[in-house]
Amino acid sequence: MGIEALLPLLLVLPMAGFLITALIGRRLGKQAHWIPVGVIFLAWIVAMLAVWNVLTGAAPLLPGSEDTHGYVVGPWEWIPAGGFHVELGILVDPLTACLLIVVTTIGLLVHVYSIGYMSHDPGYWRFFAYLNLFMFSMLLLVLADNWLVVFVAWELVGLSSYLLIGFWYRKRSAALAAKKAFIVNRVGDVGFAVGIMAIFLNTGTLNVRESIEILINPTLVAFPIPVPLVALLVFAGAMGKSAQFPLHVWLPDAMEGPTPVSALIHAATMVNAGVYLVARANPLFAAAPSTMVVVAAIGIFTAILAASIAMTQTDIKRVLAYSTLSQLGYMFAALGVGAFTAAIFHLMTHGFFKGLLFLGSGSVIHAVHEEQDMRRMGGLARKIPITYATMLVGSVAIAGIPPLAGFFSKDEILGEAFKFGFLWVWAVGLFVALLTAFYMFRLMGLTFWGTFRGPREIWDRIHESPAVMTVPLILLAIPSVLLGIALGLPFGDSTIHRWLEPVFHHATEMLALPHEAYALFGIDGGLILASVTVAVIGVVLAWRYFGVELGGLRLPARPELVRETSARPGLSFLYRASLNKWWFDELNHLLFIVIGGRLAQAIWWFDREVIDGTVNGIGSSTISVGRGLRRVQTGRVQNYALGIALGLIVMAGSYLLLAGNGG
Amino acid sequence: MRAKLPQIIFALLIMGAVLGIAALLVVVLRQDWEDALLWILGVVLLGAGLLVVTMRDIIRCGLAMIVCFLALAGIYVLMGVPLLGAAQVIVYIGAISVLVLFAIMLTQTKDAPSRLVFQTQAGPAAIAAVVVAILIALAVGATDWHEVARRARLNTSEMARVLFEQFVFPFEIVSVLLLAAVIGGVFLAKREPGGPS
Amino acid sequence: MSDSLDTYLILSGILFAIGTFGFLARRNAISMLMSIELMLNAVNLAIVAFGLFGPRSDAIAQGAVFALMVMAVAAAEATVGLAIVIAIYRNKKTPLVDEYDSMRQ
Amino acid sequence: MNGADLSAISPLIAAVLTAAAVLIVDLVRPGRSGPAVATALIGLAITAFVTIQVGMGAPTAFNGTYKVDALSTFLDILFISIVAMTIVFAPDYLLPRNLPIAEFATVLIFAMSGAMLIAGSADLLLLFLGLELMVLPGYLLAGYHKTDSYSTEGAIKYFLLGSFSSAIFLFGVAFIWGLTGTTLINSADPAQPGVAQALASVVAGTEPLSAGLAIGLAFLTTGVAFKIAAVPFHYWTPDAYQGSPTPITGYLSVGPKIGAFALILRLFVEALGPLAEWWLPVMIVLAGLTMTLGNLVALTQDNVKRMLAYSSIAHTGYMLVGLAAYAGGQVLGLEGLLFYGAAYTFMNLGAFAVVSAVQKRTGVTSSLETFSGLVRREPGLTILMTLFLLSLVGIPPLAGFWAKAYVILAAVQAGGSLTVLAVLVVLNAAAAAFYYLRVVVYMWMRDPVTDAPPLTHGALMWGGLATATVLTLVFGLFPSVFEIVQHAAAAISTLPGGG
Amino acid sequence: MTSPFGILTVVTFLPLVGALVVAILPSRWTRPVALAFALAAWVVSLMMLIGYLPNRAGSQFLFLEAYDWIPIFGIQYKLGVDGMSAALVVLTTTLTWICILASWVPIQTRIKEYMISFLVLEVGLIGVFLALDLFLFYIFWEIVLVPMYLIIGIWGGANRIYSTIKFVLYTLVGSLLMLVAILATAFAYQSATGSWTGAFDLVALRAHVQTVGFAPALQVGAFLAFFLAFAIKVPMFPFHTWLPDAHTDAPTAGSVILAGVLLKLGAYGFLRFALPLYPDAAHTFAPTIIVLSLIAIIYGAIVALVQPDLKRLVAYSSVSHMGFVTLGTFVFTEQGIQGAILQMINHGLITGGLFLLVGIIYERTHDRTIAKMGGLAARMPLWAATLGFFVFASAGLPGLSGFVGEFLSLVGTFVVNPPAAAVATLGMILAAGYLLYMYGRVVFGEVSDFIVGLGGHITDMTPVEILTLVPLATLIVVFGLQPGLLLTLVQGSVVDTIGAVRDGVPLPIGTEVVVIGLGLIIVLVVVRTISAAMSSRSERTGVMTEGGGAH
Repeated sequence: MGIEALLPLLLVLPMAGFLITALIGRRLGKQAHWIPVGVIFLAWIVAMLAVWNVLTGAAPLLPGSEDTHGYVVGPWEWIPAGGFHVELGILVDPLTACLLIVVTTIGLLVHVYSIGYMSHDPGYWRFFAYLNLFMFSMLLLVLADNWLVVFVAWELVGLSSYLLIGFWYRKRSAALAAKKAFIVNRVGDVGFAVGIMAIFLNTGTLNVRESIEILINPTLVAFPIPVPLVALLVFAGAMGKSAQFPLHVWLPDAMEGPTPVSALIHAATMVNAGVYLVARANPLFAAAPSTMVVVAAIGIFTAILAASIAMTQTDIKRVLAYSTLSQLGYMFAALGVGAFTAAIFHLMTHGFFKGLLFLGSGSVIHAVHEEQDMRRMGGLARKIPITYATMLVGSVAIAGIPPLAGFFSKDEILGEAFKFGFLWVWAVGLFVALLTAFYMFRLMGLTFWGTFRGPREIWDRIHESPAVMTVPLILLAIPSVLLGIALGLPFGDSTIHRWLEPVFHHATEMLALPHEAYALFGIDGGLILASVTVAVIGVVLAWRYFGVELGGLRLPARPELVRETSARPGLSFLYRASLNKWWFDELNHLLFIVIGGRLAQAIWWFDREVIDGTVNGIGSSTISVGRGLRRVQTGRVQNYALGIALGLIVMAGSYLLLAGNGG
Repeated sequence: MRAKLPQIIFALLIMGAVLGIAALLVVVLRQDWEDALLWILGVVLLGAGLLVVTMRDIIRCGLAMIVCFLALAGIYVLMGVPLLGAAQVIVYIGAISVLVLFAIMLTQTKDAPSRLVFQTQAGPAAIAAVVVAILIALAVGATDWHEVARRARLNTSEMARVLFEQFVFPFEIVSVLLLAAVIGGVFLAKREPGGPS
Repeated sequence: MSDSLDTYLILSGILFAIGTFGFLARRNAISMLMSIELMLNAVNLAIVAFGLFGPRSDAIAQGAVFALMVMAVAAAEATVGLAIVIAIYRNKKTPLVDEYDSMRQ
Repeated sequence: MNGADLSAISPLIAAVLTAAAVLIVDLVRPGRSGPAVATALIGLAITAFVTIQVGMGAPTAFNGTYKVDALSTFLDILFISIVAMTIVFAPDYLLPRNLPIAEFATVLIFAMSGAMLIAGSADLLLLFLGLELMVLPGYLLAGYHKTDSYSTEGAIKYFLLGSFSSAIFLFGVAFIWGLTGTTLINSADPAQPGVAQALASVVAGTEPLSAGLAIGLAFLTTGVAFKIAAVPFHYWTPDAYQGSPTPITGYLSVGPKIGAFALILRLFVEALGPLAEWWLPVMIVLAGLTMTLGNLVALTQDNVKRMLAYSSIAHTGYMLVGLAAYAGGQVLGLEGLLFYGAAYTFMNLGAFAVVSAVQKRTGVTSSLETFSGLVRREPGLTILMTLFLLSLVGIPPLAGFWAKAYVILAAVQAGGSLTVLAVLVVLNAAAAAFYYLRVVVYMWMRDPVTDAPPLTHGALMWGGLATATVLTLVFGLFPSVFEIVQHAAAAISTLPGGG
Repeated sequence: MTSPFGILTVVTFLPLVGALVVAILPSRWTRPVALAFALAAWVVSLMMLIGYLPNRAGSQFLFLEAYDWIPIFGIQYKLGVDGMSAALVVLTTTLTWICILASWVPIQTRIKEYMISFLVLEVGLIGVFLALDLFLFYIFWEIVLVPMYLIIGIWGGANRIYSTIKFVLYTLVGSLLMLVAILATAFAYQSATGSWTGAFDLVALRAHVQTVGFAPALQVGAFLAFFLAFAIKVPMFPFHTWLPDAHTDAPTAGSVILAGVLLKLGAYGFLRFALPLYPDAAHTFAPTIIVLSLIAIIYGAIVALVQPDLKRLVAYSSVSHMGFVTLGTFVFTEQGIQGAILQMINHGLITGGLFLLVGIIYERTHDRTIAKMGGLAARMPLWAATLGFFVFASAGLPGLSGFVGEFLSLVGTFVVNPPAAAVATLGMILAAGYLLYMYGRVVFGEVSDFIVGLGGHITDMTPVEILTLVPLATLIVVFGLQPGLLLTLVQGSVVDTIGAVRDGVPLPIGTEVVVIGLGLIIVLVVVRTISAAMSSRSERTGVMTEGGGAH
């Protein structure tokens, strides 16, 4: 009973927090965080209650379903446009529950962290207002049971992302990054919007569950819009929000925003929305295997592309951003091969450890006085030990070293890709795992180990962040360590699989994936061994180039080796490509600013000169005809008279003609 | 005078030709003497008309116009409407021509006759006039006017009856018209005390 | 020849054309006025001629009266015209109409 | 001549007597404008009264050569209004220029009697005389500012060309007379058919029109086209209008024009109605040419009077559309023509009245610059001028709009090539908006070029303007106006084409 | 209604009374009296709306007032209201008082004429929405022209005379042709029924269309004339070039009312007159119009991207946004027409707000060049936030009203023509592009030198300015969250319009006509482009030459 009644609070609370803070936050000054943090805390409690009930099966069965537990609340009417009827309803099923865990928990921790991180910012209240707005939007996104409402939330998270990236609006780069994020997202959104229309056209409803049931109903084969196309359009939306190639360009730039924002939005929650969307629409994709291949291909390509770029970036947040891209690529690859559960699993684990890493990087940046360039860091482990420790946990987790969280989820992706026959996905993924381990420990080496390369006076003033920042780090480190064990075990019948099986079993059946018993000492064990091996290789390689100071294990950083390797003939091109992010920004600049701008200018010229010119030309030529005719009026009577006489003659001639023709 | 000799000879030649043709009409073609007279008067009418529009000296033009009007009066008499001929003489020669000559006197400046008699468009004007003439002539020739045999002369009482019974209203209107013209004409021609001389 | 309507009409037409020519070609306002008189005379000739050959019994009288009226109108016109000529001559000091072109276009 | 005849022409007599009375009053009180204007207006009021009284009876006089019907009554009243308003507007312009009112009013009323004569004529000779009586005073009036070279130049151009066209017209009349043997237009007596009956029997056969008739038609068409200032016989209009004293320009742009249209109605519609088949195409072409050329040239004018002169040409074109629609078989066309004439009268006279009021200060030209920032100096006049100009554009609900709508409706109804003409009308109306609104631009949106103090205008002026304004505003709003027009149009009972 | 004149007459002519009162009273009363009458009209319009709601039933027009006016042609004074017109009337009355309020301080010269113009304008606008007689409709339609002409021409910007003349001439060409079409339609009715009675009556004409129908030739001709008139007003590509000029040079309130209501006249005309009266012709030309709408959406947005002037940018965005209206209208689906109507109203609110905001900054800087702005968020935070709100509303952010209309028209299009809808959605991307570009340049970044140079003039919004924007923002949110309010209001009109136009059959148009027409257009465009490229000199100011010279 009660939980249903509480669920709307998940939306109402953050919205209320946003409105209140927006209206009176300025007056609250440095106390402005109480309301936003409070409402998110309350929302977290509600969410946890709901999640517990849903995942433990305490919640009732969903209407029309035999095995899925969850809640449906509402609906409330939104657009009653005759045949086009949109209602807002809340749906909490296991999938939503998984997302709720990530969103509310990390959201809460980021809120708390921000109290410290943003404490000196004049826009303190504004920041929290935006955060609450984001939380509202994100929760709406995962809770909504209607495609159009999802789309609404989709756009709203885009808006909050825009506001938060551009939070430091005086920075031109921040403003530009915000704009870029919104517009690139819009590109994907438009695909999604068309997809929604296609869904409506095909099914006549926009309710998520109803429409999917109709879409995958094998008795209805002749849809106006082919199902693969619909799936592709929905995927377009996912690509935008989750920054998949080629719409990935906005995410690294989004690091212009304050670091808590990067952690919350651009690592842990919003960028996962695409994954969530595809997972939510899993039967739709399952009904369109061709689209699935596209999803997998784009995912794995993004993974390797982003990983390759992350190898050489020097901005600590950008490394993490590209890492996020890469990990999102993994998730899409998982979705594409049909490993929906693995994707969600990785989403959750990644949410925690990437959130941790970002918050940690924020702590680092804070410590070194807003410096983000790792070339001016080094040896920070001694100065900021808590940050160091938690980030190390995160790095190990993302590198896929057992038994931390990342190992379980990543391994599951790679394993399932292999088992489902997507060897190429597996192979590339494995290589990406190596790169991941490498660039993460490159980051660790450059930041925490070795000697400080920045100015001396800064070194002296470096200190650990306040508890309000470090406690969230610690709290995030815990799931980074344990989540894999908690959800990923036992192998073959893990908790997460049991949770999500009701959501995905339909799709799995449709895809007719091979389902073999788990063989720890067979193929699966081999796969684990392979991924662990590459991870270790990556870590070791990173140690060799960038040093390590781990207990007794101490290696110096060897910049000369880096230079030498990067100058090696076969590698120098790759190095430059990586450094320049494969020139995507340049390409986009060329396409949209140079060529697009020229085109727009040309069209404007066309508008002025050809269209308006024609209009004005009609006007001015009319007037010049008038000027010409005016000359007939010479002022001389005889000329006039001659004109009259000629007129008389012409008229006589025409009358004679008319008369001859008998009228 | 010597210089004008060729012109005089030319004029005499034309007169001779006209009279000669008239005589020919009567004698050889056995036409009515009326025809001969009509021929002569017609030639005079048109010739004088041509002189009116072509002569350099405007006073001579005015005189030629009087000749022209006289010829027309003669034709009216020939046509059997002598009263109209009389009116023609009285109105056109007695009133209008005098008025015109008077105006000519008033407006002649010292350097007149002016440098050019004709407009630059005299050529096109001539062509237009010829075309008009041809058009009228062709139309006249090509049309059946349903005419009857030509009537005898119109006697004065008949004309008076028509004028004062059938056309009494137009007659009154003409008087109003003349009154209006006179009032306005007097106003316009009157010299203003302060106006230009 | 004098029994034919066409004779008179053609005579009238030619006189009309002569008047037209004069009106179109002459520069002097009074010359143009005289040309108009020629044209009106031409019309009068036609009117009388039509009366002479018209089918109605009273045609000749009607034609004559018609012509008489036209003469009166011509007189009125001449009055007005000459008054205007005199008035403009005072202003412009020239009787040449083609120099009256201060208003054009 | 008997009592019935006299009573039929009593409006004309009243008009002539009014003219005479003005002259006499001027002799008694020389140079005083007040009594002259008062006499003229009283006389005109009496004339109007008599006209309406006579119009009730619809008599015929002088053996059918003159008739009073609803059409002639309508037109007579219109002419009387035109002249009365002109007399009301004139003193503001004439008096500062030392021009006498009395002669002006006299000559104007003579012209009016000419127009009234045309309206009631059923005889070719009377029509010609009426025409002359209407236009001869017009020549005089154009040159009324006899010390002004523009005025006299306009007058002589008007006179010379007008006389030329009269001669042409008369030649055409002679041809018709010669062909039909009568000057009477309609006759009930089959033994003595009128012009219309004779021509009807001519075209009854299948034979083509005789050359003489064609030439006669050409001469007649040229003559009337000149009088209404249809292109390409319009050349006199701009010069005569620009040169004339402004109130007289106002009169010239409506009085002789509507008079000439009355001539067309009596001559072409009634007498030459049987030949409508032949003259209709010519009228259509004339209409198209007239409105288009008038508007095109008006676009480039920098002098308001000259611009209004060209615009007046364009309005002739619109009226010709009504005529053409009528000739094409739609009685709406005739109604539209009459309505247009009346509506045009008030708005155009109003516009000219404002121009002449602005020109009250001597030496002020009618160039556009004069109107710069007029709203600052003369807000009242500016608002009224704007109203008149908008009406000329054809903005609803002003009179000009209804007029255009009327003729367009008629043209659309007639169909065929007249639909094209209707489209041409609206395209022209749109182009015309440019030059009318240009004046509005100068008046409202520019700064004044002079700092001359505003002028005061007499009650007479304001009264006249108020009348014109009210009529412009409400002309189309009352159904009774349409009924009057319908009634007047019904006086010509048969459609020319329908026979 | 017992009184001789119903509420519709009152709401229509109340502003006229106001104009007369303003004219009579001395100048110091002008502003309050004008505002009072505008508010009074607003209240009456709300009463009308409230009275309408419980009584609405299907397509029925309510509060009908019909009096014979010119009986010999069947012209009536006939007013009536349905959901669509009720919504638009209330939009008009609301925007009018907002405009008057927004002009309170900026307009200091000839305030009396200004207010009179605005009130007369309101009469015309309301009349257009309420008239059920074609002739009456046309009269109101033209009445709108004059005050707008004065408003732009007298109180406008640098190039105001050129712009206002262009506006009037452009509109006049279309509307006069529409007059011919109206008369032709009436005559066709008259000749079919033998009576003028009802010849201009929309209801009677529609009944006639349902039973007998008009001849194809008339339909095509009249529809094209109506189309031209309405397309110019909307404005549809390629008849849009008057709009940027008019907007740029109009005073703020003029732009608001122009974008807010005047542009809606065309769309309203399509829905109320052109579609129901000539359904076959509408179907015949629908593909062309859809293509033009798509071009307008994309083209307007692209051109907006490179506009250096704030107002021009918003103006071109209007071209783009109104493209959705025409698109939704001419797909003849329920959602399409719903979307079109909603988009009309929402565009009025949003673009009205944008122009108000631009006007606020122009008041302070006397400049609208985007390049000169920057960092206004620091100087005018409230203004910046409000601008952000309207920018996102304009960009179609869900939750705000702009989204619903746009999306509905897209859905309506998608149902019958998926590719068209897909193309149209590109407009949403571009909208985000130009709006955020503008927003970023103006509001974000360091405070520009230009703004710094103006120093203390740059103050945040005044209470009056806030007051003008609050109603708009409120309505945007309300309609965004509860579009049902509007949708149920206009549902009757939608069903009615759909019912009237659905059964239209495309008339056969010879391929050769299409080919020749297309060929001509292409040749014309190519020739014009080449010649324009050759003489890169702009003829922009060539039309309005300086007058001068005496006689």
